[in-house]
Amino acid sequence: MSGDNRARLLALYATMCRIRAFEETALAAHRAGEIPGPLHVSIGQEAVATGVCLNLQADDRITSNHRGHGHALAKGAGVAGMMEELFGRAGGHCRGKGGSMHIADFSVGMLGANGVVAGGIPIAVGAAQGLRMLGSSAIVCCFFGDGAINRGPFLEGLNWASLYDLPVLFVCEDNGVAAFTRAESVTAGAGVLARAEALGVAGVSVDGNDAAAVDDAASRLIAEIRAGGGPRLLHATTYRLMGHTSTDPARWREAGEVEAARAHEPILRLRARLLAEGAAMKALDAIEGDAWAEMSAARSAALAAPWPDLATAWEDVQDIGAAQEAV
Amino acid sequence: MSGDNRARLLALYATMCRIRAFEETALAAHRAGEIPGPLHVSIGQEAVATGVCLNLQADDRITSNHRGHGHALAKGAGVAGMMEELFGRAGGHCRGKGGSMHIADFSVGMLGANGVVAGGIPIAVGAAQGLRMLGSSAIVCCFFGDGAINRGPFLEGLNWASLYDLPVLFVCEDNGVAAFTRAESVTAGAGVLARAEALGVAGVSVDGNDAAAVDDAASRLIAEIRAGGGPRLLHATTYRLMGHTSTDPARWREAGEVEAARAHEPILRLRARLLAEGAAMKALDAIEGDAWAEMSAARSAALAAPWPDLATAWEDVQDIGAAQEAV
Amino acid sequence: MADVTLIEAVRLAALQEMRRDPRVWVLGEDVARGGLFGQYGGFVEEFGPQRVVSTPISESTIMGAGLGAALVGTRPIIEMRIFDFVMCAMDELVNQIAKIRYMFGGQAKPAVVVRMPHGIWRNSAAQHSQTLESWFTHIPGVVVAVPATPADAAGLLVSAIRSDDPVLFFDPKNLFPRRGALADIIAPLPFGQARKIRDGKDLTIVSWSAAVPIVEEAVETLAARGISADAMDLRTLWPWDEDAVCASAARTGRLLVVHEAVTTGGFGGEVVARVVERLGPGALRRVARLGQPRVPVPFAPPLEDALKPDAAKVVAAAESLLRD
Amino acid sequence: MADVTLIEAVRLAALQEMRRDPRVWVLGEDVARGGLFGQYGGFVEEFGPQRVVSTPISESTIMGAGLGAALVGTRPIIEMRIFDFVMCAMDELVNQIAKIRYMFGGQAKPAVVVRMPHGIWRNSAAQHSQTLESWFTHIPGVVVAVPATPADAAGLLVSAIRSDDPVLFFDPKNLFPRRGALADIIAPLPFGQARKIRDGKDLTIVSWSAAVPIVEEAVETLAARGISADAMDLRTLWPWDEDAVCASAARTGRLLVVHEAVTTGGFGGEVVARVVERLGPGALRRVARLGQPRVPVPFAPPLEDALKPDAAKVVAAAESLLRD
Ligand SMILES: Cc1ncc(C[n+]2csc(CCOP(=O)(O)OP(=O)(O)O)c2C)c(N)n1
Ligand SMILES: Cc1ncc(C[n+]2csc(CCOP(=O)(O)OP(=O)(O)O)c2C)c(N)n1
Ligand SMILES: [Mg+2]
Ligand SMILES: [Mg+2]
Repeated sequence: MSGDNRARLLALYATMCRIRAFEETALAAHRAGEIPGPLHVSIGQEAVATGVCLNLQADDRITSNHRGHGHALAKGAGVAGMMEELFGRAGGHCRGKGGSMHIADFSVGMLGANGVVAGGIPIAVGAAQGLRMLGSSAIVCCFFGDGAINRGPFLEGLNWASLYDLPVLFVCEDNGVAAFTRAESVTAGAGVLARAEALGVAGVSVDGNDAAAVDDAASRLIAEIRAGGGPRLLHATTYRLMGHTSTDPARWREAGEVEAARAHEPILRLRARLLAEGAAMKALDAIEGDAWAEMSAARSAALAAPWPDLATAWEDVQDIGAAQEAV
Repeated sequence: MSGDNRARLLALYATMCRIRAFEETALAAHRAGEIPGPLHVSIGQEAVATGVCLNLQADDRITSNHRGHGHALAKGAGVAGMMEELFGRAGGHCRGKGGSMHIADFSVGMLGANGVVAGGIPIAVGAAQGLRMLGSSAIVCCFFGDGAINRGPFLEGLNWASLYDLPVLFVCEDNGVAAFTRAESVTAGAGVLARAEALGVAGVSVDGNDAAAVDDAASRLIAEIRAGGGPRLLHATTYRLMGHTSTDPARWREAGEVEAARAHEPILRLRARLLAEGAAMKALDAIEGDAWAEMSAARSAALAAPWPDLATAWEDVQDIGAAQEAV
Repeated sequence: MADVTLIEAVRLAALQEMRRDPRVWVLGEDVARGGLFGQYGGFVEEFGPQRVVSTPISESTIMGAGLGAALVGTRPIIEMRIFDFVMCAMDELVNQIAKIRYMFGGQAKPAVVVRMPHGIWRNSAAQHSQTLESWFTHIPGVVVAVPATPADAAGLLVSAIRSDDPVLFFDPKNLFPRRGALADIIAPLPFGQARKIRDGKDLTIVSWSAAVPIVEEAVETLAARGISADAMDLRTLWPWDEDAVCASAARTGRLLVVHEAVTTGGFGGEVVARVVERLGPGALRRVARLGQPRVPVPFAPPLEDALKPDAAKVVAAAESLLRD
Repeated sequence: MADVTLIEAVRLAALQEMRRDPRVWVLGEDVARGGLFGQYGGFVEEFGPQRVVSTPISESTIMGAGLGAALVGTRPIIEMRIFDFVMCAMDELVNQIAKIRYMFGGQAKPAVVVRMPHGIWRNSAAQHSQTLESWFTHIPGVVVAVPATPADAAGLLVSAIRSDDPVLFFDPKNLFPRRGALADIIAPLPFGQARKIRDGKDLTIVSWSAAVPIVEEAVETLAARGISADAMDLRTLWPWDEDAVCASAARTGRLLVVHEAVTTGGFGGEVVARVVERLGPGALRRVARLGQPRVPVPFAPPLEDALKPDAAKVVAAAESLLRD
């Protein structure tokens, strides 16, 4: 293993650990009543966001869905602002107005999670079109789940990106389930790649629990996109270890299903590979420990952080005709 | 040529002549100020509706789009009620409330034209689902244009039909243009068949200006559907000889384009074939003459027919909470 | 007679109707798993997957397919999961379902029920908290139900399922745990009849859906302060009980409309305008509306609380109405 | 100064702004062919297909892509062709565009203009005739413009394009041939300022969009009968000129709101409610609204005419308001 490659694997490992630690910490905080509202965690799916975003540059943009913590972190969103946002605090990236489902950090090109399935797809293609118009060479990466490919915007957005040759990487995070319903019971045909292909968007499938494989695939597709090849799609198969939301026990799963899946989860897998390839266990433990420490500190900080000033509730609506706070 | 086949071709010829005569008559009436509102004619595309509907039974249903006269006539809608509807008269199928764009005749299973592109697709799949639930063996045929395949309902509806194995024949009438924009400039990928295939819906392409070919293809697909094979798609290429609406000169077309297309129009083609295969010119002329006489009589009748009573404007809204006419 | 939660009451109502009429069925995401709120719990086991159809995430087609199925004679319950997602199905609802009977001159009656759990609920933020019921009062062709109690929700749902009109049924998300009595056989409750919350003479308070418990609480406080409010729950917004509201307002001369929706463009404006048109301004002393300001629903609990109507705001508004 | 039609005025306004600011562009069906009404005639020749983008029939994505392009700093004009098709793009408009600035705590201002030619036009029937402008006054985050004259339409469109807020711009289909004076350099017209149609003292008439010419005609008839109406055109519904309306209503004591939209749930209710809230019922003698009944727009000319507000109905309503 070359040193370069080792460093890249370690970078993947570190980001995945940070996503996992962030979400486990958030889950604990949610259970403790510190975080209000719905919380969708991507535990088990970290390799996708991580492998893809490692190939993005600072001015590239991403759009995300309801399960967006990993995408945001991998794109470089500030942890303090993210944790405070989940807690609804003044220092959140969205000033406490969005919460988990609307996490966004425009300063790093994270154009927002979305509470509407497939909602990010048209936004992504438009962002790419706008960037080109402005003479930028940045690209846009659009994350969505397997559930989103049954909504109209999937067809419209891919047709659009293909038509205008837009620099968009579509990433379908296929965890085989949409909310409480198995993907195969609601998705006809040969799958997302075939759909994309039929719309003029070439793509590849990848084991989405293998961070290095995702990294490789994304890097190839993104190179094609940057070379002016138009949009591409990455189909990453993965597994959602938790329920749909933090409060969903997902009892409909078959006995043993989740346990079996744990054996393939991306962090353990990359860790095993790194160890097999000679990485020091201590170094890996340190990475993991740092991640947990970082997130735990972020939790404490968020818990101690001030609530938004009530007057801010009236701000950020619009410039013209903004509602006035009753005095 | 067998007698059976000859009879079938003559039936196709007769229906096409009736559609052509209906629409030419309506166009003339529109130009004369007798028909209000927008009018979308399918002149040049008659073979598609005709060839498909010849294979439908009385209790089969169809849904249509904004260009629905041909579909309605081919499914057996009453001419007097259609013409009166275009004229906005009391005796119209929709009591004068719908007009050309909302022509419907439920008594023959014509569930309505639609002013919204792709609007008929979800209705068709739902109708098929409902029919199955009621134990009916009827099928549903859903007509739409090439423009409709870029709207979300195309993906959603085909996925749905495929998923639930619904008895639906999707018919894409591909005249190569949507309003004033060429299909190829707004449609990416390999086309409607590839899109359908990717959604689990098998289909075939056919020369949509060859009524006999459409008839053949539709008959095969419909047999598969009736045998429980689930949905199918028929892709019929054709040409719109007129502008988008009755008032659109379609000046953007290339010089000679329309003239060239006239040589391939379906009625002349079938007529030439019938003559070549020994049909009597007089018989064909009689069919054509009858069609024109029928439509001309319908025009006169519609023009003389009473307007709807003003009180009917308040009817057919809803049972509960219907608005009351001010007295 | 049982004491049940609102969500159980609507489950029982739909269950009763599906047992009564084999043409009734339900389609929507996860409904074969009982639905997001358990409102279809046990349905698939009893009626099978043909009548309890868990669908893809395809709101346009959920709505449009429901319409198509109604056009051939079935009676679908179209489940939208959360109100806000109906935005993905507005063409099918507003351009198709609401207009098809009229456009086709009465050839078809689209007998669908569209269920849309709505309202501000557990800090779900701007995309999962909307209350736009007033929009649909503006759309000819549909009936609009906004119940607030288990018995009303169940009775109106029974009426909705039996009605040939498309009924937009707003399940009140925030009131799902609310308990109340429910008859063993759920009778259909007619649309357009308000329910009296409290008799009074000093002012009229009109509300619906999630605003009802707020008003219930406020009228107790007001009573304790010697103010007697005549308060009612409209239960349906189209048709709505103009007669009851006008009669009360004519007696009290003071009208307060309370709803969770944004005040501007909300149905409170319609209520006020109608009452003033019918009675004449001279019959009234003061009128006011209380709703959400024209601001999206924020996520942070203190912000959400600050903007949302509550009992204290109702009391304050009522007291201010009485100060001439 | 030129004398131009309304549709030419808005063409010139968009042209001026596209010349001024290279970040402005337009997307929608057939816009590179000049648009359905010629409102983009000559644009593609001048600005090229990158800035004048003829799109597929994909309303969701036309709207959503416009938003995405705004989020990275361009200023799209999103053309919906006919208002009714916005029903295919409501998620993108209401759940995304209107809320994104707020949900993201001000990180982005979606500077889009959404153009939606609306209204009853040439017997186009129920799916091509809707006037639902009141809906959007109920949605925080957006500005709502409903001009009725060439100069107002042009001036408001310039403001809309320059504004960082999402502006919903209702091109009045039926008034496109209406002529009027237009300055050579079109100045931005501020939102929220009503335009006086006629000064008067007997009653206040408020209108907008397609109702304006009706009111113009009616006030002449009324004047001939000795009734002096104080009539105004709101021009924008959010923000709207409460002060002007209240001042006039306070003077005349009689308020009539006229709009083409269905009366129930229309913005007339908001106007009436707000005026009565602000002035108190005691300041008024009579109020009324005149709009379309709660019936879809029918196709047949006599039916359409029977339901649609017209000058005779305005005159009748005004006269009845004066009969105490
Ligand atoms: C348009 C729309 N319909 C329904 C929902 C409710 N919903 C939220 S997430 C979800 C499942 C999404 O599945 P998928 O896209 O596969 O993402 P995953 O949750 O598996 O990561 C559903 C149905 C929604 N948010 N938006
Ligand atoms: C959702 C929607 N968008 C736009 C329109 C306006 N429109 C009416 S017909 C048409 C072109 C449709 O093209 P196609 O589906 O190919 O049918 P054709 O007219 O060619 O028969 C358009 C854009 C519409 N009716 N509905
Ligand atoms: Mg999934
Ligand atoms: Mg076409």
